[in-house]
Amino acid sequence: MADAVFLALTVITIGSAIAALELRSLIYGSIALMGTLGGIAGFFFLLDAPFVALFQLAVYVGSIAVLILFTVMLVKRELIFNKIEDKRRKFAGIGLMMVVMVGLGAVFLDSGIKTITTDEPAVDFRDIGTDFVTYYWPALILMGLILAGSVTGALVLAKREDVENDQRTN
Amino acid sequence: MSSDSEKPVVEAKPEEKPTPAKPTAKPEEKPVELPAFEKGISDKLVEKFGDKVEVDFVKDDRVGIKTSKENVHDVAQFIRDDLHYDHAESVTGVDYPADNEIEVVYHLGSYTESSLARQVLTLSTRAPRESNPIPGQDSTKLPSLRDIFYSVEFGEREVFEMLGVYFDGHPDNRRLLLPEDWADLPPLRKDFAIKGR
Amino acid sequence: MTDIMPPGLALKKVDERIMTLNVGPQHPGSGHMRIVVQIDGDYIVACDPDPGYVHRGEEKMAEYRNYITNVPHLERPVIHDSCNVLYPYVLGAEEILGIEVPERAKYVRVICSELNRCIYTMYWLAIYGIFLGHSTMFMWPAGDRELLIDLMEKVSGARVTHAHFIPGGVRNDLPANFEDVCLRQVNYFEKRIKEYAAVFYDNPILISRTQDTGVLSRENAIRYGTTGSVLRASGVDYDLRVKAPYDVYDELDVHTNVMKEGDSYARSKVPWLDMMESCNIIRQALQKMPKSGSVRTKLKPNPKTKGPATVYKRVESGRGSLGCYIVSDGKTEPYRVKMSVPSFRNLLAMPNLLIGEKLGNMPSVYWSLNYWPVEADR
Amino acid sequence: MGTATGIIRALNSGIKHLAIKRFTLRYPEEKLKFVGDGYQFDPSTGVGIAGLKGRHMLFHDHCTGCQLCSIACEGVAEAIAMVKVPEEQKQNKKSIMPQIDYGKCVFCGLCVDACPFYALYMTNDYELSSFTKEGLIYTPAQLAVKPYLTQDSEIQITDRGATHG
Amino acid sequence: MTNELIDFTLVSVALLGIGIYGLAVKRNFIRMLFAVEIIINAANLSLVAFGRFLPHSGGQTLALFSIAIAAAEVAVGLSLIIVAYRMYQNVDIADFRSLKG
Amino acid sequence: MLEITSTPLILIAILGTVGVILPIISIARKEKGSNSFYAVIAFAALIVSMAYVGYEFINENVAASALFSDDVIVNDAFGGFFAIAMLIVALFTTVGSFNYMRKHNSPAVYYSLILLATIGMILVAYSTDLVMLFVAWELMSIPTYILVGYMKKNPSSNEAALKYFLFGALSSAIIVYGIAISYGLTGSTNIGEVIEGYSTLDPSLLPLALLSVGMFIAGFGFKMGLVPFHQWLPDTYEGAPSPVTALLAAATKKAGFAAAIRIIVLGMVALNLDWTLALGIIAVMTMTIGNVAAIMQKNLSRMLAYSSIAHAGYILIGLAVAPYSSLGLQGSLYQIFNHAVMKGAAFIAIAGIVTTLAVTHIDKLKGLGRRMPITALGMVISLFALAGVPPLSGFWSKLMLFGSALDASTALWWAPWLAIAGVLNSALSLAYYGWITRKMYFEGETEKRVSEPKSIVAVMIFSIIFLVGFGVYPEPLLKFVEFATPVVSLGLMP
Amino acid sequence: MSAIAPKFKLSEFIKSLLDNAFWAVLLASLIGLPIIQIVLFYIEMPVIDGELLTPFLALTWLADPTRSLPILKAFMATDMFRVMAFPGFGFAALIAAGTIFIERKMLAKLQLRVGPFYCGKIEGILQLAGDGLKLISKEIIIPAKADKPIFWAAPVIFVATAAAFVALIPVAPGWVVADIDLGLLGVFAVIGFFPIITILSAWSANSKFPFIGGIRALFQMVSFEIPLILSLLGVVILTGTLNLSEIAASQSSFPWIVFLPVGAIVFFITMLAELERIPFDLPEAESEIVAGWLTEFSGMMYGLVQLGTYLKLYAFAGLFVVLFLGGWNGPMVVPPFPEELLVGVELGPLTVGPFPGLPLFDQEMLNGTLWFVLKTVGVIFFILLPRGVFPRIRIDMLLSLGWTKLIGLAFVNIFIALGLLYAGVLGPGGLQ
Amino acid sequence: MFAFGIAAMAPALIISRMVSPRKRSNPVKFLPMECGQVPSGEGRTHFMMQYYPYILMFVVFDVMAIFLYAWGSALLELPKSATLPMMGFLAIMFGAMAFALYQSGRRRIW
Repeated sequence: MADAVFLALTVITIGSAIAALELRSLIYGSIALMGTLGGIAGFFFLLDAPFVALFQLAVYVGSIAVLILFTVMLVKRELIFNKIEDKRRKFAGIGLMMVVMVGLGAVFLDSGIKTITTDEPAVDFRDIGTDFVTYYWPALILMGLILAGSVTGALVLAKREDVENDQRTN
Repeated sequence: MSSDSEKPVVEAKPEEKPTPAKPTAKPEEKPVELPAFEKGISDKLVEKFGDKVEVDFVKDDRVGIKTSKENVHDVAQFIRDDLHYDHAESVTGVDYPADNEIEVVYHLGSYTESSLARQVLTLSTRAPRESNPIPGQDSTKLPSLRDIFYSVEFGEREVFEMLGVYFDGHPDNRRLLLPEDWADLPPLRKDFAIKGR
Repeated sequence: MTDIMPPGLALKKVDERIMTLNVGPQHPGSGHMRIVVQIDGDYIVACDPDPGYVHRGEEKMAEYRNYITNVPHLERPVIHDSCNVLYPYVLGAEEILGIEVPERAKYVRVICSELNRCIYTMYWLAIYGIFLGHSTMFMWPAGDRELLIDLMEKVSGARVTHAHFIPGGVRNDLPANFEDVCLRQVNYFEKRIKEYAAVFYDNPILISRTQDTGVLSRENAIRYGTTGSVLRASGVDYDLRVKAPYDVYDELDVHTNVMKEGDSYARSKVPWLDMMESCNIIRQALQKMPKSGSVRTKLKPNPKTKGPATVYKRVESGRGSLGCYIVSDGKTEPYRVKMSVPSFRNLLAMPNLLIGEKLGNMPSVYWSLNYWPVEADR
Repeated sequence: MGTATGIIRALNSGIKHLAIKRFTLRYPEEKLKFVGDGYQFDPSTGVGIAGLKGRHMLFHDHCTGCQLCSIACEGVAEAIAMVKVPEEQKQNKKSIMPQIDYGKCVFCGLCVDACPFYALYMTNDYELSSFTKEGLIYTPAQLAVKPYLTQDSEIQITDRGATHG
Repeated sequence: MTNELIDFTLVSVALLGIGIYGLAVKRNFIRMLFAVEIIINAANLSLVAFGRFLPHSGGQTLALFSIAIAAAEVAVGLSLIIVAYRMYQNVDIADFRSLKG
Repeated sequence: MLEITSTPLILIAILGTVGVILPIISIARKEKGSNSFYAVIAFAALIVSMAYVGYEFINENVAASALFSDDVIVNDAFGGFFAIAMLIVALFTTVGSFNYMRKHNSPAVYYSLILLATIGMILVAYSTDLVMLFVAWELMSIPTYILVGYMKKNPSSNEAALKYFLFGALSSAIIVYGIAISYGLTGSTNIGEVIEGYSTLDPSLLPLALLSVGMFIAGFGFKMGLVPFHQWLPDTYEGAPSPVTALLAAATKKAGFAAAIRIIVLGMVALNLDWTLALGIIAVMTMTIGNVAAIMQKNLSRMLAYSSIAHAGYILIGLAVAPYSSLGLQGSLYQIFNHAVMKGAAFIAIAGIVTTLAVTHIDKLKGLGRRMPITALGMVISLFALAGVPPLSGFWSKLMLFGSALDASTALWWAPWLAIAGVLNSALSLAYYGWITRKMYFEGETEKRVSEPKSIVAVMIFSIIFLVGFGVYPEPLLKFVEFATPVVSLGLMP
Repeated sequence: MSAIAPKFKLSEFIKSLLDNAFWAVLLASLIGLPIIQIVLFYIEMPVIDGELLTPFLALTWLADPTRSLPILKAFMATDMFRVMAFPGFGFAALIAAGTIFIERKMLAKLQLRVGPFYCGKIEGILQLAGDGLKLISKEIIIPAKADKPIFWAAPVIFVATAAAFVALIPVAPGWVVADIDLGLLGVFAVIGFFPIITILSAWSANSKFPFIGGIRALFQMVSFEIPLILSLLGVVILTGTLNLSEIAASQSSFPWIVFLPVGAIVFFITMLAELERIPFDLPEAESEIVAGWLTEFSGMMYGLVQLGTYLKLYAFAGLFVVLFLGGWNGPMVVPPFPEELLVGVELGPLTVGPFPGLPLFDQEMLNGTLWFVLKTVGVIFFILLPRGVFPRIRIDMLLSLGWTKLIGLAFVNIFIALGLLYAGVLGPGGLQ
Repeated sequence: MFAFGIAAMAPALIISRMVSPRKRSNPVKFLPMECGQVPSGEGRTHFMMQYYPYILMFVVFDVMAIFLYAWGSALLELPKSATLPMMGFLAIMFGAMAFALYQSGRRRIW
């Protein structure tokens, strides 16, 4: 059963990843990106990491995708559908992709992890919480600093400063 | 007023007709005891402007002033600044095809002066009337009082569309009530007739 | 002709952030008018009211009818306030026709006028409630309004378009036992509207939502020539019933409600206070009214005038001072009738108040101006 | 904590109203009772008599065909037309009587005021709806019929609120 | 677990390839952001997959950190896009030509 | 368990607190506060942190280098060394921004972001766990994305930020991938355990291990500006505000080297044979391409950007030969320290020039030596130090680097070529440095002197003293570097 | 009689009915029957009374009521039943329908009017069915230039997401569709989908008012998600689990609202906002933006969105009950199953039974369901009540309320929970 | 359940589509809602920039909130000292939140 689910997830994930990049409309691209992210969450479920999976759903799909959608909607309609690319670059890109995929795939397939399976029980999600505040706690503090820095910086970036001479003065 | 049998005469000599019409229209031979306060107001105006203004009537709580279109701006200025009338209650246009004129009447009131709270000052002025009006292009024009009484803004717009009087100096002389595709005469003119009446 | 008209409702050029929104005429929150608002995000940067969707040319029609048959027409602009909207015309016509009004008729007029003021204000309040998303405040006033409509129906025989005032008095006398019924229902009505405080006027959400929105300063209120509750909410103590009493208002003790703030909340609260004041006036009038006597001077169906005259009469309606300017040329029909309606006067404040407001404040500011589109269009 | 008390007051008021009687008039089942028999006019004193301005009632034996009602209506709604009636009345030489189009009538009652012969008055009948425009036109014969009405509901004010009892 | 580690890693590699393709080909900034997100997700997938097969909780922890950091990054990146959009009315990076390079 | 008084934690506490509180202070002051107020606070925080680091060194509370602990961070001399270097650059940036950011609206956030980025860079050097390293890496990156795009009305700043952001995000994604693989192979994220894991690696997994090395090189290489990954760098350096460029060039790049030394050189020493050659090739390519491209530039920032690419190549020599020559890492660290000061000073000088004269084109620098004598002098000194002209500090580090390459020639047949390439490139670089000098001092008419910003002058004087002083008397710095240099153990070599 | 239905012809009506019937029969025979056969052959049948259930046996048993009970019971043990009927979709839809009726009648009572009255004789109880029929028979109008795939899919996905939310709510011990270990996080993940659906459907309509409404809905839901998440942390701290069933079970002695009233209040307010109910119904503020993001929906699409909304309402109310009001816990009021039914009942001369398979539901389950429904209805009452007494709030006030006051209170709640835990009042060694 | 929701609701739409009348005669009927006016301008350009900071903050603080769950669910098994790092984390986030709320409160700059 897991294999069927795995295959379905693979198709969804990779297909929607390609769609995210190739669909003409950026909105559909964003939706496809959500599909990719959701597919990854499905993989996390298969990997017995429900906490990460739900975190992925809540954070990636629930908030990052919303932010991306919102920004995409900001963009003018004609730009959403606009697509500038030349053929040569595209073929080069496909070549690069093939090289990466085949090369890395060959490396992975050649190496010893091909045979690795496990029967051990999965990690309890509470261990993650424990790790957070015991072993990794300086990283948690730094994480806080990252979030703080990014939100303050992003706000300062996004705000307008030319508003005083705008039409709002009546 | 006069009957409408003289219409061709009106067309012939529009200049002379109005000037004799005005004194005849308002006889003031009966000096019944006029209310004192209202008389004071009209006296102040006459004192300031002399024969540029003409006192139409003086009744309880009502003073009527007539003036020509050249002076209406100054008179309104005086009324606002020295007589302390601070707002216009309405702007009315009345069409007088017989005189070939359109009268515009401003009813002015005051909120700030408590003694004037009962009073309404009627300031009227007249603009020449054209039988085939092209609003904004013909000579049916009056100076706008919007810079003196802000509250006349919509009233003047209404008079503009309903009677075709263009107000010079009005910032926003657009239609207000009529539909955008209205292509008939201004409807409150007397020669715009309701069907069947 | 249209092509050489100054540009119609062409809007100014706007930049990309700004969206033009047609609020109305088919909009739950517009009434019979269109407000073209330009919004920048959540802020209104320009506002252009476009009335006229219910313009019927009442003034033009009045030029074709005699002084009596104008009565059913000229009460139409505000059918909820039909006595008050007819009142100045009737006063003016009486002066032109030279008729005296019996004393009892004046009291009946005052009672009808105050009842109509409450009826109108309740309707207004109901709409205000639904504009703010308060459905209960729609249903309660709409229901309690029935109490007064019932009274008016007993008096005049019609629920809304009473056609009750007529040059020379009122059409008919009060029905028997009316005083008791009126007193009972008005007392209950006053008790009811006092209950609105808990869910509406003292509701913290409503207060925080309407306070400090659409603030109309005292100077601007005078400058824009606003009237009625809008004016009184901005701190100007001006009520024609007190300042320039007509009929028998000078014999009654009328108290004017004035608030200083000039915001939407004050504008919405003043009519509510006025309703309580109306209840007082009705009780006084019922007490002082002559118990019997004629209510109507006899008049021909097509009366003759005394001669050319101009009359300008004002009364205090549910929305403010309502004037009627009648030019008579001596014929049986008026030469020109002009109604100076409070809604039209208050409309001028709207674009000035809405600029800079949030889009969410638009309904509350708009409706707090006591604007009645049908009346403004006439 | 003005906000909290205000919110609690509002909720309390709302819950209290769950116990108050409904004000609704269930219209087809119950109908409002009106004052008197309808609006009438006394031409001798020139004052009307209070009553509902509903559908008209025409007294054929009083109507003289003088057209005063029609003239009065001309300025208002043009709802009244004078039509020929087959019957012969001695006071009505021309045998014309008013026919009223309720599609146009505004129920102002000025026609009643205009009638000097006590021939017209208005009844309490207000249920005039019809599927056709023709059904709204009432001939003199129809106007002569006195409507049968059962209207008995009145506003009652009790401790638990007002109702249409 | 019926699936083997290699399956997940291959999916991850495929996603990595797609992401690199997107970065190389697309010139729309938002699309490039999509590509980067896809790469980050590929990395997370391989992290969790490795973590599952060890088994060890460190992989999931790092994946959590990585997702959180991606959130912060996206917030910053989209702010930058908004600034750029205000300036150029465009999101196409090929049209940003103020720097020669 | 980690001691609460260990240096990195104290640094986090000081800088992080100030960094978080600065914006809040700006709220309290209704954002009316001037630029300098916040700059002074940030300056004080940096000085205090530096004093604390120095105090720990003097008290010898610092462990010997490259101690891999059981915790995510370790208080060792290697980290301390980098902390001092980063703090110096951060001080340069803070002081240099004094005038540069004067007209900007939100100075508080600017300085707060500089402090946060500084924490990130320092913690990269201190961390002994891949997770911690990654988080610190991001803490370094994300504020710098914002800082680069901070001049919102300047299109080039924004464009620079967009490019930097894309490549930065890509690099962090690749780093995560590398971490994933190495974590999968070794079963842990702690670098100490990673070393053990690699030394006992199943041979069948070796390709994967190399893949992870490649991923790391690529990931860190993006930040270091190594050659195949350097496209973003000139654009970003040109577009970014000059003080931020100083921070980028002198500090974040060094943080990349710190991470590379921790992970690649020390962590994956067991795989040394496979990555040294790669690093060597990249080093030669980087310095050659950097220098050649720099010659062709007309824009001062851009030229220095390419020069900084070239310097990444020099530093990489030390890393490439590190397993075989103890001088290698020493030289790298020495060069890193010098380069931090030199590049920092050079970019701050540019910031001074931009704020006063608003030019960056080289042709317009004519007569700068007379118009802004101190800035020009500082600039020239740092440029010559960059080139490695003898009496200056840069000379010794380069000498050590090339020496290490020669030293390793017994084990690596290609190592001397590195030294030769380095010397040739230094000569090449002297050409364009000399050209700038000529423009500044020997061309142009007599221009009047303009007033130089005092903050810039302070930085210049400090850097002149530093470069000349340690050039003449390099002994203390050498000792410090020697103390800080981790020892690469070759015991696990096959 | 043109007034009623302009061009109504009985023959055409019958013809259309026949057409539909024909298509239904055709589809059933072409698709339905093969599906039934495939299902019968390939799905494993339960073993009942030692006999493998075959279609034939099942059909024979249907004729015997005593033997059909085991089939029913077996069916009730399947996932299909859970998803479709009891804790899942059917149950939720039933409660949603009840909610709509209660809302209308209660609001009418509060506003001194009657409410739905004529449809269904008794106080208009069939009004909802009438509305549903009306909606299903109305034309679906899709605006020109709308993004049709998204526009069509949005209502369906909205309902489906709401259904997914319903699936996480435990109704009685063991009676939950998806009993995942991290149920609470699952709730957050599901909630996160609603803003996306909203904004996408609003965008796809290509109209101004829906777009403004959609953006408002996005801001509102997104802003209140954080206080919502934070307000529930107190419960998680005290119980140490994210499984909703375990959380419900942990409140056997007293509900958490006793200790965490602040969190409960915050959660209640955020719930109102997430549900877009008055006073937080800004996305549908009809006096400002016509009907918000629902403006362009017509016919059954609108009906689906409403269904989804009420499913969501039920789910949130259920979540509140599970987290703060003790879920299914309550005194045992359901009488025990009459024993004599198990052995057979003597009805005068003849003996009926014994009925194998009885009881269908055990006593705990019935009791739990009863209490759960009672509490849920109570919560729904309090969700509906503000509609009668509050006006609509404004978007900036809403956002600042969510971001300042509610988040602050949520943190207060967290610290209360921590304090209770560390003071030893609750947690290990404490009361529970 | 999600799938069942889709499976159950799609037929409702299909049935509705089959039952309901369809008249395509009037192009005005298919115009987007614009209060009776002919639509002008683009329907999708509106962008409430004033509240953008909230959505930006959401992305960041959502992460914070769910991080707290990782800690809160394991809290019963943790030593009391383990709360301190979380408090440090929260303190940093509070600082950022204060700044962000202040910025988002100043509507005029968005």
